[in-house]
Amino acid sequence: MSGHSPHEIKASVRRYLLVFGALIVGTAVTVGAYYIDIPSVAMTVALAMLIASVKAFLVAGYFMHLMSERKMIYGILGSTAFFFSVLMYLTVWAHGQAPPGTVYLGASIAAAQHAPAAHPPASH
Amino acid sequence: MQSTTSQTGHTEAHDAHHEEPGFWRAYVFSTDHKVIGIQYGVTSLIFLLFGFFLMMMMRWQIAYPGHPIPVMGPILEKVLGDVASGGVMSSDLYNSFGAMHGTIMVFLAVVPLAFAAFGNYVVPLQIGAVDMAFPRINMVSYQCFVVGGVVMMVSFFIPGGAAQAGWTSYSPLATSIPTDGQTFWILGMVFLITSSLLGAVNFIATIIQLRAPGMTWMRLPFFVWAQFVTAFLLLLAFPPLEAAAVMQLMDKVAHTSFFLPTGLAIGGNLANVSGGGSPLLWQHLFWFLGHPEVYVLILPALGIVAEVVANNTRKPLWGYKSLVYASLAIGFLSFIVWAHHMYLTGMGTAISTFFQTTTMIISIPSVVILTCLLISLWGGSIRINTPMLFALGFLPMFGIGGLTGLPLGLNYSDIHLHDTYYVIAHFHYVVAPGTIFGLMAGIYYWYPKATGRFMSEFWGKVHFWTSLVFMNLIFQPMFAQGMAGMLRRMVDGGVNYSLAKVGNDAIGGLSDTMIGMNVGISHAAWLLGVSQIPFIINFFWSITHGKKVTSDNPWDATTLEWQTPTPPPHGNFATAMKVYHGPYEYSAPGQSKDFAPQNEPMR
Amino acid sequence: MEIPYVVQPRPDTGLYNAKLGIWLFLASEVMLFGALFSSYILLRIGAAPGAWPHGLLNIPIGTVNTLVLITSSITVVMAWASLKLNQFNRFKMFQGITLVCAMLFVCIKSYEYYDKFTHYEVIMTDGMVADGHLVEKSDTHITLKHVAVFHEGEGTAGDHHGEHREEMRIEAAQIRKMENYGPWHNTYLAIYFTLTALHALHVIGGAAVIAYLWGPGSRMWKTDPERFTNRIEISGLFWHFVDLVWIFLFPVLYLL
Amino acid sequence: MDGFVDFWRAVMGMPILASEHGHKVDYLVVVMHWLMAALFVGWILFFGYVLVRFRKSKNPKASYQGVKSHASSYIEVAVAVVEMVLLFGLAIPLWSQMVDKVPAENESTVMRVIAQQFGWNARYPGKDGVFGRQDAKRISLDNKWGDVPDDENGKDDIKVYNDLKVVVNKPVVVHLSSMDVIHSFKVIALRVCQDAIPGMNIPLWFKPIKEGRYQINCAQLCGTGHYTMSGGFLTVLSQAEFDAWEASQGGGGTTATSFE
Ligand code: HEA
Ligand code: HEA
Ligand code: CUA
Ligand SMILES: [Cu+2]
Repeated sequence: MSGHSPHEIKASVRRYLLVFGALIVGTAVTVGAYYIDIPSVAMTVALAMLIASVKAFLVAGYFMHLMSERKMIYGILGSTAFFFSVLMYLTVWAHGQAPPGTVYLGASIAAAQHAPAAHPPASH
Repeated sequence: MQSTTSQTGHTEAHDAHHEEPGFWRAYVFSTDHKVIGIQYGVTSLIFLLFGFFLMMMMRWQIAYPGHPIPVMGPILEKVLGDVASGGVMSSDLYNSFGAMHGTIMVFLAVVPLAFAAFGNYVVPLQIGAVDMAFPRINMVSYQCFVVGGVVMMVSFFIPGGAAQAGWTSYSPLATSIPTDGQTFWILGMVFLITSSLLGAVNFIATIIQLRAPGMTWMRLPFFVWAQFVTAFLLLLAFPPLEAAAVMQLMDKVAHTSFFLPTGLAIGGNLANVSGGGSPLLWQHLFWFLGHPEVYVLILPALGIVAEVVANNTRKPLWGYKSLVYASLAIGFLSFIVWAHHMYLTGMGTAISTFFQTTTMIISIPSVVILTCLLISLWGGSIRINTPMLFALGFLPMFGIGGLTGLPLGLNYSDIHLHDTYYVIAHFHYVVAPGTIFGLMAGIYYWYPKATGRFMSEFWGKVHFWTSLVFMNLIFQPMFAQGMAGMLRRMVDGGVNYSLAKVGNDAIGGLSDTMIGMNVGISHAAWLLGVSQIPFIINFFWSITHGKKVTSDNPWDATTLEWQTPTPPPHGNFATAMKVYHGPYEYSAPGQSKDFAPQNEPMR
Repeated sequence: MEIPYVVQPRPDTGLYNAKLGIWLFLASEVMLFGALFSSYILLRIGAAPGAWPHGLLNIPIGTVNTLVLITSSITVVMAWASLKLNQFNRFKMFQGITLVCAMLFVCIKSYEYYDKFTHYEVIMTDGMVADGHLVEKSDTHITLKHVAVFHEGEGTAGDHHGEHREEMRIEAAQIRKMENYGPWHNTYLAIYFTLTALHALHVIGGAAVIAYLWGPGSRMWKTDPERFTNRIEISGLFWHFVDLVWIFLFPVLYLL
Repeated sequence: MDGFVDFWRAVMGMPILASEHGHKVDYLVVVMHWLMAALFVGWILFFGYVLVRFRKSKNPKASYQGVKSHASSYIEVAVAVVEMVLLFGLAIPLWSQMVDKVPAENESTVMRVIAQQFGWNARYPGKDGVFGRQDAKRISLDNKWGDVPDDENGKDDIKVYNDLKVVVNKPVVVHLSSMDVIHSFKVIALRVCQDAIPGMNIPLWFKPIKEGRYQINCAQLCGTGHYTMSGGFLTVLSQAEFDAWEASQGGGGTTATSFE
């Protein structure tokens, strides 16, 4: 963030307004997509997350000036992002990686009453 | 609280010019990093002693289950009531002392002492800075720590007593115990976490921004590196525990079910909660902090030991760069090994392979660090003084603690060792004769800088040798007990096993020898307590009566903290510092002295 | 004696102290919200099929609140730019709008909370569920409005099943269990309240700082304009982060 | 290998062993300690030697260079290699064998264990070999298992408290869960340890090879009475004794048909 001459600032103000417009549009698209009822849940999630990420990128990149920030800050934020994904990914992975035969009772409370797979009975 | 932090910090530099601050500004609400360091140091030493006190009482119960505690028993009964009726430690009291021993030792004693006290006092001096980057935030950090400590202490006296679910506070146990102790624990933790976070931001900013001219990264004393990595661990690992604490608080006070599964039946009846939560989620979030935390406990101690070893061998550290890179590697890896505390919670092959592999890999940089420190001794002219004794004692003790982490790190052997006294012995070897020895080395080493006087060498040596002996007498037998299958957190010291053997002729009871060791261990623990008396007296007596230093640099050291007036004034240095070379130029060829301070060009 | 780089950036890092400090702090905030976010995902994956409620929140209100926060974000950065251009009065105006937006956001959020706390699920002795907003409560009966009525175990609130009634009176004797949509009601609401409350605390904290710098704190503009501008930048960074969190919270809690 | 393990088990004071896989657990523990001992002894000898040889009175002038050789790097690499061998050669395959290859239930003694504060509930499927239906929502003081009333399969189920029986030399499959807080099912002599977590039902298995009465311990802090959970026992019986016991429990038949 070195040169902040009045001229440069004026240029960035124009950019800020563009970003602002884009954020509004992004919000509109997210909400719109919800109302048009995309058939696939995965698609809905992917779209919503994609738009949120673009919006986040715009805010961080322009309003927070990350686009022209120092390497040091990139390093700090990069490692933070990495450790955050580690936390999220590994916990979720561990949840799905319990020993074969493990049953999460909450998730199968309805199913467990009928599904033999939950508590395999000894067969004859 | 949040964003003000970063902006309010820099005003003092202007205000505090010249005029002498009054008592309150100078000692209580000081923003001087050295005063804050000493505040942290004294407070955390008191907590250290208190944590040990709890354990000395617990050791009585372990050795003589059901017998009233001598001296302390009646006092406990008076102060705490029913939980100590007849002066006997009840199961609930044992559990809460155990949980609080762990919590206090880790979060109120060792972290504040190793990271905040030494870091505050020494780091700005070592990098040639006038203060921390944000002095007022520094003060707030200490105040948060005190508040957290007070909340924890108060919890002993509320009805039902302090938290009883172990320092790990696993849900649903933590939420289901019908006392408010756990709520206090959570609130206390939130303050302690905030304190550490503020400290971490401050340290990192200070180390990056305020290094004196010429103090490049590879010229930083190793202690600064250790603190730098530690600060990052605190910065990034603590917030998830804070999040977990918030959720546990919600479970406790707003009756949510973050960590409570569907169909939970406390006391036989279905609990009145919505369910749908996950008990393992708490464990993941806890250990995501918990494992980096153990490196927070050890890295500053390693840093101190490195300083003391370099100084007293009168030669450069061997493999300075390896030490730095190994610390960075440890810092990085410590975020991805946490589930080795959870092998037996039900883990499939893939996930446990991942965590075992990272656990084995993280032991390599520790081996590198220990090897570098060991080899640094070779070719030295080894001066034996009290700081050096503690530093030398640290090395094999950390070795034992670290090596015994390996069989725990492999899940198949952990099946036998998990939650036995083997684990207790493993980590106490790293934190007690390990970290605490490292911290003692630091106290004896920097004491002359802070006070202008030495602590007594003779009593220091007495302190060291007795501590060394008793520490080993305490923790070595625990390996044997653990191997034999004695489980931790047993209020009866494991007597149940032998009862089983006697009364019910069941196989698997502990032998009398194993149970008998409890008595020996406890006596050793009390004698360890006695061994601290010379230290405590020495510590206070020497402030006014110790041998005066004859120069600002009594140990003939190279690093910048010794190039200041003694004790360093507000603003630290008489002249602005400029750094010309690396931190450990001892016995460099062609010099007139056997040490070359960093601020003096070498010939 | 002076602490260096309080105002001017350090040449080799290109940063002034507070800027580095706030980014470090934000990094820890990322981990804080990140952990809660991970918990959300884990709890959701672990939820029984069909048990995760949808449509409990009012999307138009959420959208408006999103727009409010986005607006405050642009005014914050415009306020900073105004200072850079030496236009103190414009700074006052923009930051004033920011504060109004912050207040508006908190008010709307409180309304949403209020709405949830008055929203009741009443399970009746005959196995029917009445789900609606409490109008009146006495010892003998309660009255709900905008009520959906369905069989226990058939559907959840918000999925628009069942029979709809404008208003409904239920006798106390008929009620087996009655619970409002507070955090205790289910895991979704638990995480919803926890995340949004923590976020709201950040909004309030950030607004307090901005208000201080807008009011009494702005005197520094006269004595040390550069430092004052830095402070505005720092508080702005925090404010944008709060906005950023909301950018994720909104779709995750309202739409998915 | 057995002799080797037996010898070191005695030396290291490890407890009696009564399960098949336990040999491998002990083997890994023993081998690990060999590695640790080798490292530590080498380390401490070097340490002692250095302290004596380079003490100030003996060596008044320190050497700026110190050690020049790179032997230590080789040792470090060797340590890493040994660790990796133990990891990939023993720990991982053994673990995978344990969790992935649960024996067929018709050839095993099958039971559900639900831990509670402070004891162990176990349930056998009985003569028909099928467990009765359970519904967590029905759990109450007098229906610990959440049994669904009038369920045919459940009629012959055998339920015991703190007194578990299994058959020697026959795999035992336990479906482990907990009612209230986290406990940990540990039978030291069988080298079995698995947390019992409410909301989860985790399978574990082992094969007892020695008859006898073993103590079950709870290895996870679970409240005031944590230590009293050592009041649970697991008795390993011969098939005949087991059948007789099963028959005596009312629900069971006279033969072992339920499991075969
Ligand atoms: C400072 C604290 C600290 C440190 C440094 C460590 C270091 C390590 N720890 Fe430890 N640990 C704890 C504190 C610590 N631990 C605590 C507090 C617990 C219990 C928590 C609770 O449950 O309450 C615990 C528990 C614990 C467990 C869980 C056990 C269980 O509950 O069943 C495991 C499992 O993997 C483990 C592993 C390790 C490993 C592999 C290391 C490695 O990093 C060690 C690496 C070190 C070495 C390998 C030794 C150094 C090398 C030599 C001696 C040199 C050899 C010589 C040459 C090569 C020349 N630890
Ligand atoms: C940093 C961490 C730390 C430290 C240093 C210690 C130190 C000690 N610990 Fe502790 N311990 C834990 C962390 C620690 N412990 C944890 C996390 C647990 C698990 C808790 C749980 O189950 O949840 C535990 C559990 C634990 C147990 C197991 C209890 C059980 O499972 O039932 C035992 C048993 O003996 C024990 C003993 C000791 C002893 C004898 C010391 C001694 O080494 C103490 C040494 C202390 C000193 C030597 C004090 C020195 C103080 C001074 C000199 C003061 C000077 C003051 C001034 C100058 C003002 N500890
Ligand atoms: Cu059950 Cu400990
Ligand atoms: Cu660990």
